[in-house]
Amino acid sequence: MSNSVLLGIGETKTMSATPTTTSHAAAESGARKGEPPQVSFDVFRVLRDDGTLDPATDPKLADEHVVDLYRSMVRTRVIDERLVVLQRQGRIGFHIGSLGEEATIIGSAAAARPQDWIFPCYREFGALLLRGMPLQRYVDNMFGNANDPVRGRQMPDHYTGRQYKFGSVSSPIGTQITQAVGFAWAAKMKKDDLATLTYFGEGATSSNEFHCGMNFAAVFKAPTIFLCRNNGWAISVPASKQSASDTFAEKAIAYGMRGVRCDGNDLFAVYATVRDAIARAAAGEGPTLVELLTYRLSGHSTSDDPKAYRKEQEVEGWKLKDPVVRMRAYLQKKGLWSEQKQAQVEEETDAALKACVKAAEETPAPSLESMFDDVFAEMPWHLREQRDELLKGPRAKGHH
Amino acid sequence: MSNSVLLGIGETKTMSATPTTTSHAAAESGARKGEPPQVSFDVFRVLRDDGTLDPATDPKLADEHVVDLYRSMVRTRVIDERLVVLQRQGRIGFHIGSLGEEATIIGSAAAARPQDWIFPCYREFGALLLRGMPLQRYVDNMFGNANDPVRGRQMPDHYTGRQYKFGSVSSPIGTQITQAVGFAWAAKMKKDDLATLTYFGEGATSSNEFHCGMNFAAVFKAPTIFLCRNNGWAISVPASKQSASDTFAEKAIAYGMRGVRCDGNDLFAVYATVRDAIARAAAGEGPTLVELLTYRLSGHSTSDDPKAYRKEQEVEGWKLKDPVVRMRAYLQKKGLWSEQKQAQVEEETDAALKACVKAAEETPAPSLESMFDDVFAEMPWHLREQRDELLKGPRAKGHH
Amino acid sequence: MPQMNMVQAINDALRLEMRRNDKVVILGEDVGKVGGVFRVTAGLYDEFGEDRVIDTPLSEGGIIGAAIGMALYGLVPIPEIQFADFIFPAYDQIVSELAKFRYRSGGEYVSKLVIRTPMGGGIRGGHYHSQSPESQFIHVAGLKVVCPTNPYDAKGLLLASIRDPDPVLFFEPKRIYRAAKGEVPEGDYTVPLSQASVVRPGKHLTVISWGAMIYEALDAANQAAAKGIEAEVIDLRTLWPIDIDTIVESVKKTGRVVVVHEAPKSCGLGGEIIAMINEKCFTHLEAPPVRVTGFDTPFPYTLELEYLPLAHRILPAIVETAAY
Amino acid sequence: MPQMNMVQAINDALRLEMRRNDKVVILGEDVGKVGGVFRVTAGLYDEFGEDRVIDTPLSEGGIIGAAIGMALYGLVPIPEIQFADFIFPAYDQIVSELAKFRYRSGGEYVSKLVIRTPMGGGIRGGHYHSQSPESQFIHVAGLKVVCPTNPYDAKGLLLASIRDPDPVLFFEPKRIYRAAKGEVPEGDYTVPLSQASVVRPGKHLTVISWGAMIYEALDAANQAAAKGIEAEVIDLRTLWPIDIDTIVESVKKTGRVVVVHEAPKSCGLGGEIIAMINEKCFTHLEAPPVRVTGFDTPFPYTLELEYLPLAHRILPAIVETAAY
Ligand SMILES: Cc1ncc(C[n+]2csc(CCOP(=O)(O)OP(=O)(O)O)c2C)c(N)n1
Ligand SMILES: Cc1ncc(C[n+]2csc(CCOP(=O)(O)OP(=O)(O)O)c2C)c(N)n1
Ligand SMILES: [Mg+2]
Ligand SMILES: [Mg+2]
Repeated sequence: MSNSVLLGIGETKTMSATPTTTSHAAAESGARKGEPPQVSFDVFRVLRDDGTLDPATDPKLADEHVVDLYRSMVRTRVIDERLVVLQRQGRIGFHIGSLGEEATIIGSAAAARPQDWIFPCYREFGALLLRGMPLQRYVDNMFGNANDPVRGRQMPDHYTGRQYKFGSVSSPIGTQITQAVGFAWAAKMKKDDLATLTYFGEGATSSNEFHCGMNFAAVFKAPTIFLCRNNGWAISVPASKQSASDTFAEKAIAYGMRGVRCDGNDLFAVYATVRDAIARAAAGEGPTLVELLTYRLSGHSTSDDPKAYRKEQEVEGWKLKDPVVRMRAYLQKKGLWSEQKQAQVEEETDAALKACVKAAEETPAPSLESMFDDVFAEMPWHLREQRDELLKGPRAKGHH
Repeated sequence: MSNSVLLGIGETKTMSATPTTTSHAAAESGARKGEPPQVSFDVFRVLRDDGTLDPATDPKLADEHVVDLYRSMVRTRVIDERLVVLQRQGRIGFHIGSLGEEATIIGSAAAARPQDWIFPCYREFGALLLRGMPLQRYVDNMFGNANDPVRGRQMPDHYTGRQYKFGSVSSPIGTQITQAVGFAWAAKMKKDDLATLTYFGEGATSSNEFHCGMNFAAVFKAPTIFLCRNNGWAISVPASKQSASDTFAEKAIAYGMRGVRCDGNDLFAVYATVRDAIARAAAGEGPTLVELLTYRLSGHSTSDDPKAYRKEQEVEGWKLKDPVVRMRAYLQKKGLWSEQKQAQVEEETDAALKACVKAAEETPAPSLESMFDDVFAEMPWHLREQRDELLKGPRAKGHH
Repeated sequence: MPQMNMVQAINDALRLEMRRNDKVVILGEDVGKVGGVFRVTAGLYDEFGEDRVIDTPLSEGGIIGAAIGMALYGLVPIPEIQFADFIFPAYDQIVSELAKFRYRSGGEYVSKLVIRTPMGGGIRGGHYHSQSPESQFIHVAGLKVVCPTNPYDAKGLLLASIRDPDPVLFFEPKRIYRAAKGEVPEGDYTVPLSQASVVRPGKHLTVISWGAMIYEALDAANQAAAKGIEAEVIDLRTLWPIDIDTIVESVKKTGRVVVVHEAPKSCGLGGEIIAMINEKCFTHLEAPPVRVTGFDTPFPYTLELEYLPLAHRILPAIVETAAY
Repeated sequence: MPQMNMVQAINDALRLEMRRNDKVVILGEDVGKVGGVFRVTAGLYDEFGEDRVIDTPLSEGGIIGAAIGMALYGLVPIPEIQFADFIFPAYDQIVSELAKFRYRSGGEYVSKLVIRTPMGGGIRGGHYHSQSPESQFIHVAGLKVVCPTNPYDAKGLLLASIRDPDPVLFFEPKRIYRAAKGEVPEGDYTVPLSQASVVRPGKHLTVISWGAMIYEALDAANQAAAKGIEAEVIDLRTLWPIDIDTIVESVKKTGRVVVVHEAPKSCGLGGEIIAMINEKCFTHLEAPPVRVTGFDTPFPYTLELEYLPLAHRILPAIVETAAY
């Protein structure tokens, strides 16, 4: 990827892959299988620099809805900031958040219909909360305690939320992508009207899984929306070294899939793009790859210090495009928001989080026995033996 | 892939991926890293239907050279046909050949410079022989005898030819692709002027390896030529079900790589395309993906009966485009070839092969001890023990 | 009862379950129109259509990744990997995802599927059409591993595998795909998982094996009988979770053990079985447990009959262990 | 002699060999500019430039596949896999290609490289930043597997691994990356592969282990000594090919064995070691060999100290085995 201009400086050229076709299954004549894939290198935008919406692209959301989504973005940010502090204090082991990427996550999850399923990467706790997961359960996951939905088995931010139609986070990059495709494909077979949304970073486009998932989705027209959060970095590796292509959206061409680019720091643009992609998928028009241009304002995770590999100047440039700041300016201009409301939602979130943290810290660790559950549906003899041996033996120092 | 028209019916539209760029490493301004990738959906041709060469694209090979290459094509075909018979007779266990794809293999290997290395798939014995491997060694490989360069350890057609700058065939699809990239990249680091050619079928474009190899080659500008023999089928799966893209060449766009399509049954076109791609790579302009449009006239291998999944009609259509027949017509028209010469090369090949087969059949199987060599550079204790135990024990029934 | 070979019995099981349960789908390379390179899925495409018997692109990672997603949705996918040797492009999905789904999601998600794949040597397949990678999956918690040795078991174990709540790797010994024949009941029945079968009773020594090597073990046992050694032969049938009771009971009786498997010796399941026997019935051992296995080399082509642990190699192990 | 921790010692070895041999190149995710997520390659990018210390795209398959190609060309690549848990997208290249190159090409081609990767638990990494997959590689013929436990060995074994003619997996126990400190000679030296080290002599019992668990084994052995049990502790250092002589010699002396490893028990290297001991010195065994290992579950987060085979679990095994 080349690094040339600031996001938002007018981009106009589009391209659609509509070559004529030469094929070779000569005797099987016939027309093209479907519409040619369309890939746009325009960056789709709604929220303009002057804080108004482009009427041509405005998804026309009700004001209340917009305010709600903004609240979600703020909540996500406050939680992020507070969790970093908790990690620094040694009270949680790890956090990986979405600072600067809130619009990509809230905008897309908001555009999903209730029946659509989300296959997360690891920065999407905001989407999980938007879907209705109680904050307490999320915090329990951060502490890995007995109430953690994953029973303290995985690292913090490896949440799950089946009842919220939200998948199970795992660390290996990209594995959720093919799974999201299989899930959507199965639904299509069963003629169920649902799509899947799967999130991943631009680094993940280099993974085996991206390739397999894109290809299967396109061949079998699985209703999956591929949400590539291009946040500029894969830990210390810049997007420009991840791929020699000019954009990540154009990777769709290789698969005969529709691809679009979207300002990921513009909640309206994300919403409209994803809503449109879902509508197409639902209409049987197949999957879409969405490149969401955004920026990771924080380190990769609490384990990372980005100063070692990127310039403060670059970060400062992107702070001017902060999606939360942009939304707030828009809402204030429209008279839908105030300092006071801002303070209120921040305080409320902080208070709620504090209470959850307190409760989480008071909750015991998962039981020893639970370590042996759920490997199989029924516990086989060897696990029963290992469990019993552990239970009758001494405890580790520092045992929870 | 859509299946619309017979190969060769005029295709004209081209496309180059030259979008403007939007990027996001905002603070790092700067120009594009290189030239935009160019992908042509034209099918590059030289040899016209009337048996003459298109002067605009003619690579201008000396007549003798052309005759020589044609001889290679014929030899390849004769060997192919005879090996199938040997397999039917139960004298060899397996054969996987290149019937109908001779121009893709001979044309490309001929275009390689002496210093270039070939990373084969499994249909490229013609290239190995062209590179100077004695026929006897190839036949020894088919019999897995003591003189087999791979010491009878692999199936037939899993040859190797290091001194001919020719890689080691293995069965897993696609693994040679990333290796070819690493090899070329290493040479580039060492400022050695060489390129690698790697062969694979269109089915292999779905493999993890294709994705990894294409991406690394493009990012690191490794001088690798990706030769995709699009022969219409991956065993029983048609190219149209392998990918939803219109061509395989356009997959290059996803990687910011140059991609071209070429009539794979036209030796001149293959030669010119590959020669050009090598020249670009050598000039530091990076890798090229070449889609060679061809057709597998035989079954996938001797284990396969294509009647179960494809129509004779389709095969008949492609026989009209037989690369050997087309070359012969061209040469005869130019007065460079005759019935007599044809009979001679066929007979010579047949005779040479018969002699090699006889010698191969008379050669014993590899020694029992040899089974334990080459696992490591020096044999560790556990292999010495296993070897000695085997040697002192009884022989298997049917032992070679 | 009809006579069937392994291929027919597996095909029969697939057909039966697909008729019974419309959630069952098959996907893989060449499984559809042509019915698989070994014809195991023959006729299913015609009966159930391309939505349930799916020819996929050439991508094991895609096949398994998508199948896991389908299973999360509630289907019961039966992906086929054309040869077990080609399962490795999907290894990450299997060991990192499939095996851990129930555990890592606190029981919320289950990815229930059955991966079918032909394994083992004996068809002159060389390095890449002959391997037996079972231990590379058993080591990973969360997977069940099954390997039938005859048509009756093949059908019954496959039906049990499909209905079992956990992911199963179903390894089919291709050497005996057509050679192993037997009576197979029409209609529905299952052979329970994790139950080994004593295919030959004996009192002097226990031979433990699975897959195609069972016939070699039996052959060697019969030859040993001529020398007065009565070997008990155990067909594991399910490799994991293993039927420890049947093993321990036999070893307690015989005190002598020979384990036979095609896979390379080091870190194969054979070593694990011996370690378990040490843990469970050490004091009953009257001779050192012995392994007769594939060698620690890649699988060779020309010398495959010397590589495989066939009867001629098992017999001396039996005789020596019995005489120890 | 300078004091170093494991990270520094490995870094020192890499720097030394890169200065000595311009064929050595490093590649991987985040290994360049930032010097690796554990800082093992810190400073090398600055010294050797981006052509020899290469930040790659996020693709383990690409890293290993390309590294194999580089090695065929004659370079000596040292790819880093960020965590051993993420090696599986490259598993096919490692087991199907890297391991078999010399063999399958009749000795024509050799792909000599060293894969470095942090392994094991102890950093609260949960399922995917804690695993110890050594047996999944040992089972595959053609790979050497090394695992150092202290800075001196780390440097010497890494230098030996780089110069060894065969491909090596070099597993670095990350729990002790910084905790294990010691004197490390400046300049060149090697610690030979396939030689275990007796890190504590003893006569009553043999404890065999590797990686971070060596310190736990020693801790337990010291506690046992207070009870009058003198355990000999063997640090394998090279896991494969294993130093069978040191093991057998010790077991012949003690007659009692405890194997300790972090990886899950079933089909781990521990089982293989016990099977080998059975084969080599059965008659010397005075008690059933015992394993203290990770459990057959995915690696847990909160309960990781209960999952790991730490001293508190090793001690009872020593005491019981000694008393058997
Ligand atoms: C298979 C695999 N390799 C390496 C890692 C280590 N790792 C975790 S996140 C990450 C970078 C991801 O970058 P990107 O896909 O752009 O997502 P982002 O973190 O920027 O959202 C890496 C290398 C991993 N988790 N899985
Ligand atoms: C990883 C892997 N999966 C499956 C196979 C079995 N297989 C061998 S060749 C082949 C089809 C290859 O098709 P294509 O890439 O188009 O090459 P072609 O044979 O047509 O030249 C398949 C599926 C394999 N060898 N390796
Ligand atoms: Mg990123
Ligand atoms: Mg093909």
